[in-house]
Amino acid sequence: MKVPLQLSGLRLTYPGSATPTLDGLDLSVGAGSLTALLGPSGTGKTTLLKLIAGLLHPDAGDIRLGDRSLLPLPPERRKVVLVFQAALLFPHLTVAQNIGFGLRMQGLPTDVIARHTDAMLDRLHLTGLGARRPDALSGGQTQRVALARALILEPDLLLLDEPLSSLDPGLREAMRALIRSLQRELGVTTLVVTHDQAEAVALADSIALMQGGRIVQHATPEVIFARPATLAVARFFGGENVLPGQARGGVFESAIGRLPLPAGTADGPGSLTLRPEAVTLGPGADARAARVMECRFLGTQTRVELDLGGTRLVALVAPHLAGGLAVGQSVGVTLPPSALWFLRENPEAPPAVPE
Amino acid sequence: MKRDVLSALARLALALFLLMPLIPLAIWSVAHGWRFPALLPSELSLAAWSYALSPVSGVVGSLGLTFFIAAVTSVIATALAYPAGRALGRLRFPGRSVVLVLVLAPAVLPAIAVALGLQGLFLRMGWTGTIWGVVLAHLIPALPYPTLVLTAVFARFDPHHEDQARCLGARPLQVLLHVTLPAVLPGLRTGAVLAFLISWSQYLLTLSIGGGKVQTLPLLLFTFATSGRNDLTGAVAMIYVLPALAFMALLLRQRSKTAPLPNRTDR
Amino acid sequence: MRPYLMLAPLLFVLCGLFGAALGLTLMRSFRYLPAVGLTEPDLSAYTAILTAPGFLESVALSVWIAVGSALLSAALALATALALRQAFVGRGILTGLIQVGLAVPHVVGAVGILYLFSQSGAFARMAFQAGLIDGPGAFPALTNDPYAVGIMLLYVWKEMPFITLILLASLQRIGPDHEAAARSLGATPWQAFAHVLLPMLMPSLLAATALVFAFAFGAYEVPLLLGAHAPEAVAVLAWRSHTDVDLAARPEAMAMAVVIAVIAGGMLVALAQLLGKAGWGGR
Amino acid sequence: MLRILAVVLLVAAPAEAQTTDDTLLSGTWDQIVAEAEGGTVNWFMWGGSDQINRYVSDHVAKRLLADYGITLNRIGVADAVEVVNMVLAEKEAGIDTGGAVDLIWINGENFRSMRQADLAFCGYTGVLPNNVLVNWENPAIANDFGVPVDGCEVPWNTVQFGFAHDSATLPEPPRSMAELLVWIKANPGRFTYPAPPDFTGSAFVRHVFIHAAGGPENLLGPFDQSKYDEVAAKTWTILNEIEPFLWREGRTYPTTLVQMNELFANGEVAFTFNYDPSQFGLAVDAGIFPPDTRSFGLSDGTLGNTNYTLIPFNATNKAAAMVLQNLLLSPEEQLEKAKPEVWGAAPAIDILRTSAEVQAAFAALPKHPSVVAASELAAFALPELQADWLTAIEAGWRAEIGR
Repeated sequence: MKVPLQLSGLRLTYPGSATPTLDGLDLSVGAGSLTALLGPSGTGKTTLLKLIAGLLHPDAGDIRLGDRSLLPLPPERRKVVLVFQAALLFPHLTVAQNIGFGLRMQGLPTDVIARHTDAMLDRLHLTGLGARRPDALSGGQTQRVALARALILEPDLLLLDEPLSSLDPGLREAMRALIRSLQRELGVTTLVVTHDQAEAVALADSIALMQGGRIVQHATPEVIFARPATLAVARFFGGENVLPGQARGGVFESAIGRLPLPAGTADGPGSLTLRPEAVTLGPGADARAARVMECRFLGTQTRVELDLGGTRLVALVAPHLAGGLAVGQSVGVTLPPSALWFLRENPEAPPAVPE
Repeated sequence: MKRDVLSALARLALALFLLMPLIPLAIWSVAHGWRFPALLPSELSLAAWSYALSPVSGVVGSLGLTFFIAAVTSVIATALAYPAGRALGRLRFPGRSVVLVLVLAPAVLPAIAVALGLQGLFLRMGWTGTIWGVVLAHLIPALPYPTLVLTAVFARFDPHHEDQARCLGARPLQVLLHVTLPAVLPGLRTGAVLAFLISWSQYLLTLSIGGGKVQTLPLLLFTFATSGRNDLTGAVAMIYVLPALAFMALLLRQRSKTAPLPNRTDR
Repeated sequence: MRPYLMLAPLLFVLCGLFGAALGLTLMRSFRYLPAVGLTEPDLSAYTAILTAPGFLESVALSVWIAVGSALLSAALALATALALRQAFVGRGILTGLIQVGLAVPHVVGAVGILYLFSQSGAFARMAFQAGLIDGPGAFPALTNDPYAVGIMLLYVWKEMPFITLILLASLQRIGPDHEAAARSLGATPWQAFAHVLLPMLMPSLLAATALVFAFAFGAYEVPLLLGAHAPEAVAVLAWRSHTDVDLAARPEAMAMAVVIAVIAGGMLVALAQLLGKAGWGGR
Repeated sequence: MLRILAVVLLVAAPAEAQTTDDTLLSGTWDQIVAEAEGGTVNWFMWGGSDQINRYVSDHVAKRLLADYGITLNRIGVADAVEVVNMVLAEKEAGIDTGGAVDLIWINGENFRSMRQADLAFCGYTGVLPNNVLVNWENPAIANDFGVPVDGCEVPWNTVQFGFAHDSATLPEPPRSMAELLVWIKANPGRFTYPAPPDFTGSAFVRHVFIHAAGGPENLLGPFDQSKYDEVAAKTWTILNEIEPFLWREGRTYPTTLVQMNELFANGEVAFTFNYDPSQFGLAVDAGIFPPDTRSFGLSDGTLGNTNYTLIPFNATNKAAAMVLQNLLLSPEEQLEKAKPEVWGAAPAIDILRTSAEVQAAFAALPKHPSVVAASELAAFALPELQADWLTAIEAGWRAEIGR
């Protein structure tokens, strides 16, 4: 059953702490969607999961799953499963017993549990490992058992706390795909905590960015990349190009000159952001002249630092396009208007905006 | 080569040293007339065993009583130690180190320091000469061991396992039974065994609180040991030691399956 | 509040029994017990025992027993634990035998020591058969002797395995890597032991040794079985005074118990500091 | 803290129950037996001898249950002083009824202690029917180490100090104190005695003391300091003279009689001694002493005493304890425990007051070859000194000899 999750006005201050960990947090997660909860470490992401799972109780606010509030329910009756970062398999139980744990707690007959467990083992490519002890598993297997142990309960809401952080890069890819496909297949509303934006982008339908105890933006990855709600969001997602300036009559006036803004942008001071990968190099109709300051090969991309009339600009381009560039060389730069995003917000250390 | 032989000999010597005092006791228990300078008894006899096992001697009843007292002491001590060990191992709170010292104190302060005052206290309560009085007295030296073992065990235990179980639909009692207890079981068992052994070999507190009416094996053994009946002493000592050894052997087999060695607070 | 609630049952029993017993001992040692009309505390029991002939000798004997037993046990245990670390045939059996000592009560062990080491015991008989001595009297007095050799033999036998087990657990936790690192930095095996392994073992070694000291210092039944007629171990003296039919000796017995508790308590404080340094019981 | 404790202790004092002592002192024997029925007697006694334990737990207990419906609970202790202390501690704690101890096997200093602290139930002995068999005219019965019995305890056995030697290695032992002292110097390392306050060691020192005094005559009254000082000086001289010739050159002494028995059994010393020579026979039968062990009494006098059973003032079941005491005093039981294979203990009743059959049975008792005949010892009988002398001699020994 696909159920939406609605968090409203959640507040929590840990005893003895001066600042609230959650400060009026709102979030709604669509039924059957996979949302990544993203944010720097220490912002209370895990705390939020524990609140939803019922392991902590908020000072204020409400948590609704479907049409019911979860607050009065103890953890075991919420139909919410939290999978911890450290897989936390019970060391005294076998893999199969670990997976069947929740069903056993419900008092289901052994044969039913066994059937479900076997199905889960197959589904998570763990066939034949049922009799093993947790300490005899590899890292990837451990994570899959933890996931199986949660999914067997067919929860209304699945909470994953950094499920991939303990895995090697190669395994991460496979695990990410597995989570993605299982989630689609089962349609379980899922909230995944991560601090890795690439992972969030690759995994989630939508990303909720958490900062200062609140959700600062909740949108699809595309929107967050192209149209960040704040400068901080932009920076968090690798937005290096921030130009201070002034919007006036649909045009942004800055140190590098006038740039067209999307229609409907109101006048006033602010900043313009531009994804580095949106910058194109080479001659073109709207190209401006810039000088190459530095050029670094990063593997799949080349990072080019440019000086555009005294303003620093970063571009990420395909290596073959940057092949001939040398430091000090002059190059044409095009800033596509569709990639420009205006924020009514000044960067913290603004160079004086020329009027 | 030579070093190997030497260290093998050293190990053999160690094994002999560890078993040494039990050997003459075993021989004495079947000896009749074993005087200097005979290396072995001139005559073997089961008289000491038949007396020790007869109802007259009270040894068998005493064995049961000693076991009962030790078992009850162990269960109570472990039950008290469980929440305390959890608090001490998991939580930081003002006064924690004071509590730790207090918990350790009965293990360090000799029984004699407790026995004198305790006798006066229990006399006034009417608890002397009763089995329960003796159990209460045994609790004092027994408590530190399970408490300290469980403190160490809980310090290593990740309580997220419990959260995880709650998330998987386990009720608090189910979490205790299916997750927490199994996880701390080796420590629980070690602590319980240590408490058992402390009570099992307690002499002075049993003498002062039991007032002779609660005749545990150490008291009985002491009476024979101070009466010059080496054969009876040997037989009673064997009856005393064998169950404990069997128990330890059992524990050892269990333990080799789980944790290879006890925690460092073991005694 | 929660930790205190969890500790409450234990503390209730500890304070209610142990604390009350110690408190009562303390009160009586000061001759203060309103229940029987003694309302003027004084120090006479303490002056009486400190001036009584033999008391200080008894304390000295008990300290000698405790120090000797603790140090000997610790040294032997260290050697044993290091030896048991290597793999060899029968290691399991030997480790099992070490635990045997834990299960054998002191009284039993003491009688066993008596049968082995007395002048007519097993070793004396062997010496006689080998022609080394011409009678029991020629065998050195090792039990019921003024130097308490027999008592220390028993404690070494009983407590060495205890310290060994603690050290083995420590060794297991420490693992071989630190020593290996030391060796790769140019330390000889001995240097790696003395400068790396031993310092890392020290907290548990000291803690265990302190426990053995405190126990050997205050034990009663072993010196009663294995001790000489004079001087007596201080615990024996205290219990004898306590069971003296002369009621006047009671406060003196209590005062002796307090002296024992204070000396053993000194070990407890030292131990607590050591445990604190080792971060014992911490997360 | 101290105040709270004090209050707790006051509150916790047990409640009083009414006493039935008057019935026991004035009632008829039948009333007492009726009251005793169904009761339990907790008899605290030294428990180190399997023969005595067996006699009491097997034989006496069965008769007591069969004849009177009373359960006997024998409680073995390592030393009777523990029991005295228990009763004392109970009295101190205000437990005047319902005490743990119903009967104690006791004599000597422990009896004096119980009398001094008023811990004994007294004045009832005349009620026991078998009391008529006891010759209270005999000062050795009427006085327990010089302390008048005063109806506070009932005699059980009489004993007399005997020496044991191995006739295989020492066919002709010295038979008087004077000869013994000479023998000790001629045979270095072959003699010792347990350090007082060991009961037996203390008795040996008293033999030397009486020897030094030239006989017991001047010592029989109450304690006399000047007399003591004079004799004690001589005694310590004698003991210091023999000390270098003792076992381990007298640097140490056995702490208990058991240790000395061990020395004797293993041939380290030539003698052991015991206040109850029947123990020699039991030790030979148990394989502890060499089979050729023989015993004798010192011809210049050997101390004798009587041991008793006593009911503490706060005993729970006085009536049942009295029935048991009466049973122990019966001719049948006195005869039973006199059998060498049972125990070999000499009777505390006057045999002449028993029936002809009992007298004949006593006369026909087989004699253990290792146990000196009571009649032989009786010829050298010395009365025990009063307990105050004992205390002084023990303290003097510890100060002068056993430092």
